[in-house]
Amino acid sequence: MTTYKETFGKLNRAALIPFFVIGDPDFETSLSVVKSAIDAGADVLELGIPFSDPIADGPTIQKADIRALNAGMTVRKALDFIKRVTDYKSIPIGLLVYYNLVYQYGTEKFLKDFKAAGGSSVLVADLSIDDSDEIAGPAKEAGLETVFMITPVTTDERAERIAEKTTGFIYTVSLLGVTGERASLSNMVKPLVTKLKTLTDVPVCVGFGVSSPQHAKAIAAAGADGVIIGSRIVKMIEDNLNDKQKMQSEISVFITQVKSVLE
Amino acid sequence: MTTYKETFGKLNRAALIPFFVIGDPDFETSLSVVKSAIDAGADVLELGIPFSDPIADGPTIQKADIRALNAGMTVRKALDFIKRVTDYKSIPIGLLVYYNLVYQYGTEKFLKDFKAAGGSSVLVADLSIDDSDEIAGPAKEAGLETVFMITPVTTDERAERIAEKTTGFIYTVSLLGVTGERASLSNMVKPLVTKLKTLTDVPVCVGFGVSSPQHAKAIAAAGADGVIIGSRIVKMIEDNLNDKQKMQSEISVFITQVKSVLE
Amino acid sequence: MENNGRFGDFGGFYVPEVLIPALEEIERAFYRFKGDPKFVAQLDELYTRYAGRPTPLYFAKRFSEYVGFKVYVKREDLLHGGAHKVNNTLGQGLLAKFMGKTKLIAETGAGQHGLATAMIGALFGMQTKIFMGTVDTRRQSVNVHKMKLCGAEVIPVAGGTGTLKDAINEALRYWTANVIDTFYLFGSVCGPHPYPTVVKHFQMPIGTEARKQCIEQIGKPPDMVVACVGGGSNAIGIFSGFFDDKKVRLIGVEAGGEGVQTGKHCATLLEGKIGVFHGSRSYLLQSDEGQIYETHSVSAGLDYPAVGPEHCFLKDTQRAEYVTADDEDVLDAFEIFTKSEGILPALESAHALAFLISQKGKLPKDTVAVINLSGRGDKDVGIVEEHRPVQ
Amino acid sequence: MENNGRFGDFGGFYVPEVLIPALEEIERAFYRFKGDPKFVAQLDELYTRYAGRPTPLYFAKRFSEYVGFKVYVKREDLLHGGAHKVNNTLGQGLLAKFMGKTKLIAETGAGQHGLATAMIGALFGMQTKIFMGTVDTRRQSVNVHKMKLCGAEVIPVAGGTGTLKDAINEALRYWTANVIDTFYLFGSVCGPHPYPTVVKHFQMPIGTEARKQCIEQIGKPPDMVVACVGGGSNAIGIFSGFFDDKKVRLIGVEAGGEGVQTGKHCATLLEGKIGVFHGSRSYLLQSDEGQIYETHSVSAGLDYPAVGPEHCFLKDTQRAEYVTADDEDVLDAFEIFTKSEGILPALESAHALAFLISQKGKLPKDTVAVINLSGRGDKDVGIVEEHRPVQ
Ligand SMILES: Cc1ncc(COP(=O)(O)O)c(C=O)c1O
Ligand SMILES: Cc1ncc(COP(=O)(O)O)c(C=O)c1O
Repeated sequence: MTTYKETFGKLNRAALIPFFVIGDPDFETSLSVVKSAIDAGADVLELGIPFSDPIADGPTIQKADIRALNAGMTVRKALDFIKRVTDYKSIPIGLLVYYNLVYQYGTEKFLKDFKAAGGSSVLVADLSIDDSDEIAGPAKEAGLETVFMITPVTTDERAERIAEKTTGFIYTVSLLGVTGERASLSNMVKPLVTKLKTLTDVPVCVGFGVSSPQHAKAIAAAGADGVIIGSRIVKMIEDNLNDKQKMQSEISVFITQVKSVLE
Repeated sequence: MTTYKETFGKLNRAALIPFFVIGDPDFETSLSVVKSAIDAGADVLELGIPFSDPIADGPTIQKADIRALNAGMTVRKALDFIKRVTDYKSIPIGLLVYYNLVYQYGTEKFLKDFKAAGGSSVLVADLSIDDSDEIAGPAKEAGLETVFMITPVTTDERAERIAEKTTGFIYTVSLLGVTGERASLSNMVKPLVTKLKTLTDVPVCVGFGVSSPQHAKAIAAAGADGVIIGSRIVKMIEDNLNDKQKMQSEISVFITQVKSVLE
Repeated sequence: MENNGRFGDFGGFYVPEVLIPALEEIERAFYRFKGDPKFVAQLDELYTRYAGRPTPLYFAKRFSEYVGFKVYVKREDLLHGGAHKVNNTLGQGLLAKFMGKTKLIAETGAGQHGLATAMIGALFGMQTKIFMGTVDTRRQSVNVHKMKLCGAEVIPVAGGTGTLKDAINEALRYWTANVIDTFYLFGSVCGPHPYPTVVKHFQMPIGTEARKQCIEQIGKPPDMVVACVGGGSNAIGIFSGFFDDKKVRLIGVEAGGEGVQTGKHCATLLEGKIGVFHGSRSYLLQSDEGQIYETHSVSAGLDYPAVGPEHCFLKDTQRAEYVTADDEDVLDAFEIFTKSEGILPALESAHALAFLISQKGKLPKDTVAVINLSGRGDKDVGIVEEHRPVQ
Repeated sequence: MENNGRFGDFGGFYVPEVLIPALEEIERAFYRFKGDPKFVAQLDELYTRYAGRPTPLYFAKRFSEYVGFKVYVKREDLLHGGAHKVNNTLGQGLLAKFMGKTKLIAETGAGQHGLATAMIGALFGMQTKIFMGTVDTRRQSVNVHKMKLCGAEVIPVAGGTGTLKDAINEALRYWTANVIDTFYLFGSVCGPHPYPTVVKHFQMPIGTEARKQCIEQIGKPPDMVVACVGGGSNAIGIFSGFFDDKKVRLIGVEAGGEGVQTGKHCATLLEGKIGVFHGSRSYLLQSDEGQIYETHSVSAGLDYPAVGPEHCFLKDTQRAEYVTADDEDVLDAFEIFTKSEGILPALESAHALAFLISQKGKLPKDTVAVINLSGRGDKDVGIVEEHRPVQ
């Protein structure tokens, strides 16, 4: 298993971080898609456990959650999935999860099992820095890194506190809103990244609305350490539910394209 | 033209008084029905001018009002109708009318024209003794008799006042309710008639719910001077709208039957 | 009768003899109990705790800005049942109870008075029958259902035009046959004496409260008081509080329907001729000969060819002014008021609002108008939707 | 945040980071304005003149006879809009105005909170968007129409189960993208801090008034206070007036739906497990793994899988008791109460009545129960008709 420090440290460019909902549209298809994304050049993976009420996500990821749940995805199976991915290739895996799933599983146990499956970091979508105690201690205990979000409306004072609590990377939300593709990139990226760089040493990654190689390039140019691409890729799953071959190849091609602009 | 005094005076029995809605179901049919009722032995006629909202009448007469109105009956034509009847035979004609029709025509003028058409008395369905001034003076002026109602709930004090104002006959309502056929006769008839006989010299006639020769006989036996039969006869019109021959003959036969029990 | 029930030459009690004792009994009871401390205390408690009196006088800021002068709204829409009707049904219902009656009947058009009667029938545990035209039972089926839920029997009246006047005809017929144990709870300031007086009495708290609230909130009576007029009970209720304030203009708004020139309206005071109907002398919509017309209004509660005799008197003596508002203007007023204040007015009450809108820009901006919001518009949403579909 | 928004271990503000500044801003404004004389005076005037506060406390004589003990009814059904919801929407709406916000959003299930928001959106002249599940927009089309008449935009939410929780999800998403000028007017004492505290504050007049009225009318506090619990706002509102009267039993009634054993219910406190949802730690109806369940109740307003954190705390500390009433018993209660009192209760409130009926003959006859009639049942007539057709 590789740590973020190693991964980001080795790269002389922004890391490419695709996001997938675990088990979308079903366990096996999801697994092959993720594997081919790795093969196509993903540096880090961001994986989400599907939840019935994903309030931080836009319609594309919401639908992916429902697909995965309908196909029988569970928290236990999701951990198994992660294990299968890390068995395939040692790659850092950041987890995106809604708190209730963690809480019901038992926070300590969940984090231990996630770590055992090969996970690297955890980001709880509906847990702000104010409640970070509920996750930060147990995560450290389990040997996991923590990821928190910073947004254009986060005050400087809060940004400092967030930076302090973050051991993995900072997930920078470049716009107001939920996940989803956007035609143009927020002009907040540059000032945000610049500010964060003064506050913290951990990698600063940018996500939400990244929809094209051009976006990725601009983010990298703004100084970000990583580019997270979610809805754009999940949409390729949605659009090709009847042709898994095409689904996989479209995603691979896209990742390859993005990778090429980052290199 | 015959007056009530003459008519009732001559009879050594209760008078038979059929009721018709003028113009039901149309002017000409109505006229022939009334004529044949006279031929069959009616002693007095009670005729009603159709009104849009006959609150003192039950469903049978209400429908007759509507039939007549739909066939174009008007107040003016109704007066004409009365003229045609009295031209045919000199018979006392009591009018039943709702006040608004009289009022719009102009009370004095209406009563004068009605008198001129050969009418004998007027009963305004929705004018109680308390408002008798609106009709009694002009009626007297026009040379018409007045008819008022007395019911089982009329107090003795009111009954006296009513008797006082009545010059034609007292219309005794033998039951609580509106016009309409009834299976059995109210047991109020006898006591009511007996009481009225002590109060007044004018003829006491009984109406509302008289539906068979047996009813008529019982009313006569109770001492009444006249029997008014409305809905039962109007129903024969309703039931034979498609066969005017039958309508006329049924009514004639019924009147003959009633007459025979009264003689 | 103790009283001839006249307002000038209007009013009276033009009914078949058989109903006279029943009316006399009600008149007698009314004069006996209306000042009786026990009756007054019980009614007061019902007004307060059951119906929700006093109702507020609300300054409609955004609507005032819209019309350009000050509009205060008497909130009868907040009453139990959603309209001023309950003032009257509580009063008459309690009277019936004090008289020892065990059964109630009432007529209804849109179902508002029927529902208000059914409600108090349940409250007092009295057997209740509501007469309602078959056209109305069909178009107001929700109110029929509510009345039944209250335990009332709804009697569909098919005769005539199947609307309010036929319901009254039939209720009168039924009453005629059942005068002894049955109390006829009449719905407006119409009909034979003593109803115009009785109903007025029970609607007077609207005006008494409104005047007091004006003094408290504005420091003086308003310049005008506006109310819709169907039978005229909500209007008499609020007008009566200001009769003595000679400078206060009293304005009654009748239903202009599709426009008085079309003949499809209920502008009884403005377009009617004097006549006698349903027991009372008043202006009436009728043919030359005196046959009563069918009327038309987008608001079922104003759809009646007669009008309270006191309004006729107020009109002829010029103490009150009467105007009309047409259906389309009323629908506009409904929409404008709802959007400005978040209060859905009954379409009846929207007639009064439509008059205010017609005065937009014509009155000095410190003019104070009080409008009686006689009911809430929940019942009318379907009708409004029919006429003005929203996307 | 100034406050951690906890009730014991319940509550908190479990939201994505992006919403924190907005919640902080509301919390700050709330603590700043809630005691501000200008704010208090304006709110008080709106409560009185717009909404119709104070609402009466009504002794339900015939219903009391039926159950065999004394039942007093807090008449929130008489409020503008027909439910206690307006207490909260006026409060938060005014807060939004004081904060300088120009846009409102809200979620709604049955449409009651949506309508109450749309109404005050019109009143304050604020642009208003209401999020509503597509299943609900279909079954509550009249409320949709009313909201539109008030000028609100109704945004149908197709995702998920198309019901209330999805409407909240979507409102939160929209808010995330529009935090700067938009105020999210939350509908019950759930959701992230400060909502449970803010909504409670604006619903507290129910309890304050009720206690005062008990003292005036009965001379003492009641033996028990009963309210239905969906999110829990009407219950907290009335309970809060009696927290210090340790002997007063506080009884919350949850929706038993088709029976808790069937799984089709919303008995969150009784059948749920603790979890974190919609920003708050509370009892939840959820799978073992923590996926949120669809819920069921005949009354749309109780149809929510979470519950206010303060109720969780009151339950665990045994200050309040929680019970359920099943759909069939609720429909019975609706019918019985309507027939005894002529007051149509909201099906939500009928849950509280059903509890009282379940106590028929079990309590000493001098027991005094106060029940919060949180809303009127006009909105539910169609649903009742579906289940219990009347001839
Ligand atoms: C809300 C409302 N306002 C007014 C009226 C008209 O009656 P009135 O003129 O007697 O007030 C009605 C009658 O149903 C009504 O429901
Ligand atoms: C009348 C009524 N009562 C109760 C509720 C439930 O909400 P709460 O538990 O927050 O009072 C609702 C919700 O729509 C309602 O409309």
